[in-house]
Amino acid sequence: MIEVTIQLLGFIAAALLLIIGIAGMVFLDNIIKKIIAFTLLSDGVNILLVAIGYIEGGVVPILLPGMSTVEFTTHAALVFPVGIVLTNIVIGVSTTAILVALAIMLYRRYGTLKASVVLKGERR
Amino acid sequence: MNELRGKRGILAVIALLIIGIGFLSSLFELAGNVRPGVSQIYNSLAHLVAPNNIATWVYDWRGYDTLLETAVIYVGAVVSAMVIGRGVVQMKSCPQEPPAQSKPLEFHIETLTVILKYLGLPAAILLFSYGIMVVTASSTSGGGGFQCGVIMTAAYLLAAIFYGKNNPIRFGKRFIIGIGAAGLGGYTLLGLPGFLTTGFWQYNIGADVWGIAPSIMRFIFGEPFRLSLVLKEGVFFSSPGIIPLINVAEAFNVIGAIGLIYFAFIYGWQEE
Amino acid sequence: MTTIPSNLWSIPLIVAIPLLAAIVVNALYDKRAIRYISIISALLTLGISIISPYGYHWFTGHPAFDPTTFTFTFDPGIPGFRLSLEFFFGPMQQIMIVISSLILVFCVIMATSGLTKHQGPYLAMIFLLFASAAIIIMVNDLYHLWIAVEIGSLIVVGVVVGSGTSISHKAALKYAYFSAICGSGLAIALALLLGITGFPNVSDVVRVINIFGVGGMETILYISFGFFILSWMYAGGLAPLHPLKSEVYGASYPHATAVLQAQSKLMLVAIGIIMLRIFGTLPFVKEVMIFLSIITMMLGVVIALLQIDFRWIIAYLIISHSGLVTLGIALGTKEGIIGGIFQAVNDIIYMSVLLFCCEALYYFGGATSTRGSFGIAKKSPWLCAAVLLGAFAASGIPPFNGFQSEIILIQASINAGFPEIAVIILMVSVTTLIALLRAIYRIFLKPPENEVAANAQIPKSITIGTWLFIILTIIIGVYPDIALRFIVPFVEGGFLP
Amino acid sequence: MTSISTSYEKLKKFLDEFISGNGYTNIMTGYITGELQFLIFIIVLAALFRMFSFPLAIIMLILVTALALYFTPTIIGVEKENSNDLNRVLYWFLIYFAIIIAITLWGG
Repeated sequence: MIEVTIQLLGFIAAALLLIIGIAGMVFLDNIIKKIIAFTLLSDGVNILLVAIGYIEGGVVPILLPGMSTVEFTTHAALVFPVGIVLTNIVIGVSTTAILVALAIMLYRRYGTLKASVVLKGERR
Repeated sequence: MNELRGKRGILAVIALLIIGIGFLSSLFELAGNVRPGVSQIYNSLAHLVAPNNIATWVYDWRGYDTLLETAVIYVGAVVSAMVIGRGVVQMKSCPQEPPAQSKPLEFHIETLTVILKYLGLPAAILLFSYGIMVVTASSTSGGGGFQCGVIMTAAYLLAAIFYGKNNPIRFGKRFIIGIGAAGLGGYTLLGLPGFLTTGFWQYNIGADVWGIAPSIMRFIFGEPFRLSLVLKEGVFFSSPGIIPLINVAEAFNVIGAIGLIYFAFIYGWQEE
Repeated sequence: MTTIPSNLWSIPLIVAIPLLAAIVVNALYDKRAIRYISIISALLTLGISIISPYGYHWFTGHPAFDPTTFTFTFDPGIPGFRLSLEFFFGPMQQIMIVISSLILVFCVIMATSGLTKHQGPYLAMIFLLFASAAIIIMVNDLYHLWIAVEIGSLIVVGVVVGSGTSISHKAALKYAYFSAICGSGLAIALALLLGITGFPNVSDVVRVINIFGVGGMETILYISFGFFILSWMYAGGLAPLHPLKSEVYGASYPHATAVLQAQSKLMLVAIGIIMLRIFGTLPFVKEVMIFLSIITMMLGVVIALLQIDFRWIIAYLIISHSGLVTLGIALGTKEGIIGGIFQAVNDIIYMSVLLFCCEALYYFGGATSTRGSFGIAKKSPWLCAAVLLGAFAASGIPPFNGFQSEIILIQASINAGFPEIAVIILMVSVTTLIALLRAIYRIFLKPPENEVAANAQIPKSITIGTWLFIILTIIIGVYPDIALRFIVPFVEGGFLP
Repeated sequence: MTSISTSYEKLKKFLDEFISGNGYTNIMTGYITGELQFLIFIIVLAALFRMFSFPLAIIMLILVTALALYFTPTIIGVEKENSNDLNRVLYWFLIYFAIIIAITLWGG
C-alpha cells in the first residue's frame, strides 16, 4: 500500500497540472488559451520542484536566532530544488511575455487568434 | 482544427495517457525517497554567509546561474519590445515587407470611479516605496531583488491603468532601457572584484567563507554588512558580502526589463 | 604533470565579454559606435578562445566536498562533490568555440554593414546567442544547462523576429511555443535527476548513479530521459520538430542563420554527450537516439528536395546534417563520437559558406527563389564558384572536409554493426548534392529569364568570409588531423580529463 | 501495387494542380527523387528493426515494402505530414514523446 504523504500529494498535483497543461497546449486552438495552458504547465513544474525539496516536519531554510546548525542542516527544506523555482518563475515570465507579444502582433495582422488559421502549414 | 479530430484525436489522447501514466508512476516511486545530496552541504554552511539560505543559494552558491537567470528576463524584455517594433532591421539592399505597426493601447479612464481616481496615486506611491523598502531592508541577508522590481513595475502599471498614458509615473524609454542595462551590467561587473583578486568569477569576497580573498577587499565589501547570528552553538559572525549589492543590481534590471515590457505593450513603439 | 586549474581565467571572459557587449549595444540602439564595439568584442572573444589554456572554472569559487575525508578541496583532480558551478574548457570546447566565434566576427561585420540603422537589439541577440552556445558546450552542470538552453531559445526567437516580417513572427511564435514545452520538460528532467541523486553536477550525478545506484527507481531515470530528449529534439530540430527549426533558419537573415546553426550544433553535441554520460548504460536509450537521428537525417534531406527557395533548401539541409551529428553521438562508440563531433565542426564550416553565399544573393535583390532563373554566374563568377565549392563540401566530395567526417561516421556505423546506417549516410550526402545543384543551376547557371539588380556590389566582408571558410574546408579536408587532434583527446581521455 | 510510371502520372497530376507556370520540371525532379529516397529510406528503416528482433525485422520489411509500393506516391503525404502547421507538429510531437516513453519505460 502506498503511504499518502504531503510530498506525494504535491507530486500528484504537479503531474495533473502538467498533463492538463500539455493537453491544453495541444488540444486548444486559441493561441491565448495555449499560452494559459503553458502557465499551468510551468506551475506544475514549480510544484514538482517544491515537493522535491519538501522535508517531513522541516523548516524553511532561513536561520532564525536560537536554532542549532546541526538541526538546521537536517531539518531545513532542500535548498536546491526550492531555489530553482525562482528561476522557473523568471523563465515563465519572460516566455509568457514573448508569446503574448507575438500573439498581439499576429492578431493585428490576421484579425484572429485561431492557431489553425494563423499558424497553418504553408508552402514556400 | 482538423488535425486533432477523429482518429488522430484518439491517438493523441492515448499518447497523452501514456505520458501521464509513465510520469505519475515514476513520481510514486520518488515520493519519500528524495536524496538530499548537495542541498544538505549548502544548509550546513549557511551560518557562515547569511541567515537567509535561499538568498545565499541564489546569489552566492549559484551566483553565476542567477546572472544568466537575470539575463533571461532581460532577454525576454528586449525580445518582446523587438516583436512590438523596437530595433527591427531590414537589409538595405533588399527591403522586404514593411514591419507591422504597433499602435498604443487605448485607455478609457473616464469611467473610473472617483475613489479609484483619488486613491490610485497614493497607492502607486506606496507600492513604489514598498519596493524600495523590500530591496534595502534585505541588505543584511540578500533576497528581494526580483520582488522589488516586480512591485515597482506593478506601481507603474497601476498608474498607467488609473491615469492613462500621461500618468504621473511615466518612465521614458531611454530611462527604462538605461536602468535595465545598468542593472544587468552592474551584476555582470560585480563578478570582476572576485575575478581580479582570487581568480574566481563572482567570488563572494565580502563573505569569504574559504579565506582566499585579500583582506583589503574583504574590508571594502564585507564590513558594512557584517552581522552576528545568535545560534545554539554560540554567536557566529557572518557576512553576506556582495550579495546586497548584487541584489540592488538585480532590482534595477528587473525594473528595467518588466518596465520595458509594459512600456512596449502600452505605448507601442515608434521610432523618432 | 601540470595541475589543472580550477580558476581558469579565460572561461568567464568568453561569457562575460559577449554579455557586456550585448548590454552596451542594446543600450546604444542606433549609434555608429555599435559597429566598432561589436567588432572589437567579437575579435576579443575569438582571441581569448584561441590563446586560452585548458582547465576548469568553478564560478563563485566554492570548492569541492570530498566525502571520503570530509574536507573541502580546490583540486579538480580529486573526485569530490562540486559546490559551485563547474565549467570545463578543453580541446573540444576550444575548437567549437573558436569556429563559432569566427562565424560571430563575420556575422557581426555583415550585420552592421548590410542592415538598416536600428541594429542595437538585433546585435545584442546575436552576441547573447554566441554566449549561450559557448556556455552550453562548456557547462558541466544540469541546472546551468537548463538555464542556458532556455535563454538560448528565447534569443533564437529574438534573432528571428529581428526582421519584423509576418513569416518571422509566425516562425518565432511556433518556436517559442515549443521552447515553452521543452524547457519545462528539461526542468522536469532536472528535477527528477535532482530527486534521485541530489546533485546537479553531471559528473556527480554519474558518480552517484554508478556507485550508489538509483535504489530501484529506474522508472524515474527513464522518464527523466524522455523529458531530456525533448530538449535535445528541440535544440537541434530533430525529427518531429524539424519543420519549425528549419522555418527558424529560413526566416532569419542568412548571416544570423550561420550563428544559429552553429549554436544548434553546439547544443546537440553538448546535450547528446551529457545524455550519453547519464543514461548511456540504460537499455533502449541509444536505440531511441539512433532512430531519432536517422529519421531526422532522411526527412530533412527529402523535404529539402521539395523546396523551391535556396534559403529553405539550406535550412532543411542543416537539419538533415544535424542528424548526422547526433547519429555519431548516439552510436556511443569512441569512433562514433569522434565522427559526430568532427561532423559538427565541418558542418558549421561548410553550411556557413553556403549561408554567406545566400547572403550575397540579397545584394542581387533577394534572388533566392528557384522558380526564377537569374543567371548570376555571369554577373559574379566568383560567387558561383564559391557556392559550388560549398555544395561539394556539404555533399562529402573528397578534397573537402565533409568527406573526412562522413567516412569516419560510415566506418563507425559499420563497426557498430549497422551497415544500413552507412547506406543512409551515403544517401544523405548524395541527395544533398542533388538538392543544392537543383537550386544552384536555376539561380546561378541557367540563362537569365528574370531581371536582377544590374550592378550589385557584394560587400568585401562576405567575399572574404566565404573564401576563408572555403579554405578552411579544404585545409581540414586535406589534413583532418588539424581538427581531429582537438577532438580525439577529448573522447579518448574519457569524457572529461 | 502501382508501377513507377503510373505514380509518375499521379505526381504530375498533383503538381499540375499545385504549382503552375515557371519551374515545373525543376520541381518535378525534386519530387521524383524525394519519392525514391523516401521509399528506400523506410525500407532501410524497417530492416534496422533487426537490432530488436530478427524475425520481426523480416516481417516488417516485407510489410513495409508492400505498403509503401501500394501507397505511392508517398511524397505528397510526407510533405503534408511534415508541414509547419503548429497543430500538426504538436500532434507528431506528442506521438513521438509517447513512443519514446513507452519504449524506454516498458520495453527495457
